[in-house]
Amino acid sequence: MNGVHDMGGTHGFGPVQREENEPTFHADWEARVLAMNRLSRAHGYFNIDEFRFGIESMQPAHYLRSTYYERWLATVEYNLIEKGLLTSDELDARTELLRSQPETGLPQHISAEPAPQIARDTPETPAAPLQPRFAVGDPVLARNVHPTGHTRMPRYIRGKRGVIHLLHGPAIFPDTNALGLGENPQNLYNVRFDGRELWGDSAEPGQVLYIDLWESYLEPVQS
Amino acid sequence: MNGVHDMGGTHGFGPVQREENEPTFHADWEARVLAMNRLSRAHGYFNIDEFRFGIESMQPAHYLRSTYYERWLATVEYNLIEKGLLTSDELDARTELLRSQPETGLPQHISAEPAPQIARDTPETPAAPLQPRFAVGDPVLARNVHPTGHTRMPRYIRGKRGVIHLLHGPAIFPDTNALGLGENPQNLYNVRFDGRELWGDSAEPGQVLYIDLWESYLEPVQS
Amino acid sequence: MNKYDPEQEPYVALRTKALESLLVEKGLLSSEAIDELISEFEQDIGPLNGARVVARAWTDPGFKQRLLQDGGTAIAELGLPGDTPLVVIENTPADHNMVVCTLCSCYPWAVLGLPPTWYKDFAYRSRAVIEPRAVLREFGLELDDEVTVHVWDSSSEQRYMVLPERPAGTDGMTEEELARLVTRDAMIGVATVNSPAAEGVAAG
Amino acid sequence: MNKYDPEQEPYVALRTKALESLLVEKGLLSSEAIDELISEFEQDIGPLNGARVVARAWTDPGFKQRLLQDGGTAIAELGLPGDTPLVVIENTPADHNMVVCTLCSCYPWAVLGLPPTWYKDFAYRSRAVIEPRAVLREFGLELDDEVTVHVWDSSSEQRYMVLPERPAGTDGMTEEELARLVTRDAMIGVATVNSPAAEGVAAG
Repeated sequence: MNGVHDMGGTHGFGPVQREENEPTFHADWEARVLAMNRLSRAHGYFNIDEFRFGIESMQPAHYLRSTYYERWLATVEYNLIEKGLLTSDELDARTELLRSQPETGLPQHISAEPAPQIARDTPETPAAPLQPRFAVGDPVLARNVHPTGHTRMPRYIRGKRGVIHLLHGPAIFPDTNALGLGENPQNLYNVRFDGRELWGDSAEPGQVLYIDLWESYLEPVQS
Repeated sequence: MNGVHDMGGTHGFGPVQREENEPTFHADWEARVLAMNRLSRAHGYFNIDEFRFGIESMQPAHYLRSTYYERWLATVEYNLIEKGLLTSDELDARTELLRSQPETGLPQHISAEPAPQIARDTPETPAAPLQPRFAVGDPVLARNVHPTGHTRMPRYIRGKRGVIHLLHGPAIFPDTNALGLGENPQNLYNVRFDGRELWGDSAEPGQVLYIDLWESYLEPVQS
Repeated sequence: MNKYDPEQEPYVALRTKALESLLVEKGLLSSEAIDELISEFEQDIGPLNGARVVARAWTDPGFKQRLLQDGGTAIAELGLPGDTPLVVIENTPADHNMVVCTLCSCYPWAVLGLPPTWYKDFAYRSRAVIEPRAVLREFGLELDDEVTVHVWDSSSEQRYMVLPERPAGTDGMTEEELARLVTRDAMIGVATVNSPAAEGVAAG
Repeated sequence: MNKYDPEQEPYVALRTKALESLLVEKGLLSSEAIDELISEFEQDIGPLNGARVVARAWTDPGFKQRLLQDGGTAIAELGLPGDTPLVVIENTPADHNMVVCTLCSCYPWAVLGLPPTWYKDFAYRSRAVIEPRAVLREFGLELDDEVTVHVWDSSSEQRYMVLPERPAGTDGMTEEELARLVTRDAMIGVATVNSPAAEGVAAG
């Protein structure tokens, strides 16, 4: 979707603000949100593309005023509710309970659970090789499309010409995987774009951009 | 600038929400903000392009969570302060005074003032004819540029091919007029774009888009 | 998300009053001029002006031609501000026009008054240029696939107004009666002008 | 604007606790697993892993070649998770690389740990692809006009890490000493690795 999350090339966010000696987490709840997300994904409650689409589906003003882990909390809630694992009412009620009775502890550990490998960010399944449509060095056009669902092709790339830089091989297709429409692996490429192709006369001198694009995002062009 | 105000083609704002029997204003302050803006412009305190750029310069999250007249209030403040007609401290202090002493009335009318024609939205000055670079029917390319200042060429048009539909004649150039760099009139054109040129396969059937673009936004192309 | 929020009013109302207080104190504006302008916007300016323009165009072919040629000059004939650059675009059975301003909220105030909130809202501004038919459907206007949708994004000081189609069943009506049929939404291009009541159609 | 706001904490902290409470109660997750994962992220995962990779590449040409060829497999030699698709890109005097994720905040966690807030913030995400030199200047890195800036927008599950240039004055240093010079920012590509203290340079 053409959302506010698609920030490449947007102006108005000011300078990059760094924090000296930044801690790993700024509050305990951030760490727990991170862990609940990782564990939920490891258990298969939702996949990474659903996770991302949940953030993109936030109201734009909400997205922009939220911190990073607030967005994570929003999408973990959204996806667990979408999957029927909990309800919005349950969550509201439990929040209210904890507010009115702050001494309430967490429930006892009820079920044993598997311990999947969690501290990584890999695709859920490996995909079998697929015949690539493009070869390294091929000129390509990033398609000018504007899907309303999830996509990993940002707007600033669309309609622009680039060159295949790397062939990564098959990868789960996020556009369908985010919507419960299957993994549909496609070949994934790294595509190189000249800065002037992207930004015209506004480009800084000597810039090259690389981005990973799925095969169906691309069209062949005459070199 | 590539700001959140440049909304054409963005997803995620939901359905259009209409209000039955909507009043002209929802609160008195809205009417007063509108009038203060119109009068300030009629008096030449700031021009319409500065007014718009003041809104565009709002923090993106602030822009998105503000109502229409809150954005107007923000830019009227911004511009009057920029022009040195009042200071942020004065305004804060007066706001605080009115908060702590709600019975405080407005000051007496001090100066007589001219009564310019205000209820209209015309350029500040007429411009002398200029030799047009393009004629009706000429194919043109909207330049792929990304100015950080004010511009009236939205992103969804840039890099796209259209056809000159109307020649409006000379008009103040907003990009410089918004920055205090002069009116620099240029010929203004209405340019027609096919929906598929703009949105590719995502375009609805049978859509044509028209937009007013200044001469320097355009490049000639082979038909 | 950018809806009117009454809880925000106290602060902005206070801030607005502080601004006016300072501007008056400095002799930059007068409260009387503010009052006058508001009353002008509340009483004199509104879609009835546009409706009169439309009704005149439906009944006077010469006026219609002048209106489509140069809207600003033509509306001056009706006593409306003629120095407003105005382009009037005509709907036909094959061509539907609608107006938006994606960058802010440019709107033909001289003929339509102040814009409705939905026109200024993010949903309309973002969607009208990428999915006009979907937007029109939400307004209850389902266009045949054969109809071309012409979207006008108001990016300059030129203003755009739609001349809607004259509905069936209005042959015997006066200009004044016709003007009463014409809605603001029809002149923005998100609606058509309805025929008068069914008996009127049968009689027409 | 998306900075940490302590006033928001009470609600989100409460909400997070409510979520965990429900997930544990339903047997979907355990608090112990949450604790373990947090401790892993706080203690075992961090930029020191990446620094070890860089130092090895600087001192072992064969490893460097394997690293640039297939980062994921190469880092497994150092006991790091080898199933992470990792592309390592090498800075040279003529080519500077930097990594961003414009759509969210993809980051090579396996080698660099959790990303700093600025990497996830809107300013970096929006600007790195359109004005990388301006961004690098804010980080204190002024590149000659002749240097090409290669920006990597991480849009897939492939992860990108920069192999910085080995600084002058480090000829006699051990792999462990070298690793201590390598910063997280240098492996994102918003900094270079500094030479050790001036006397070191003179001696080197």
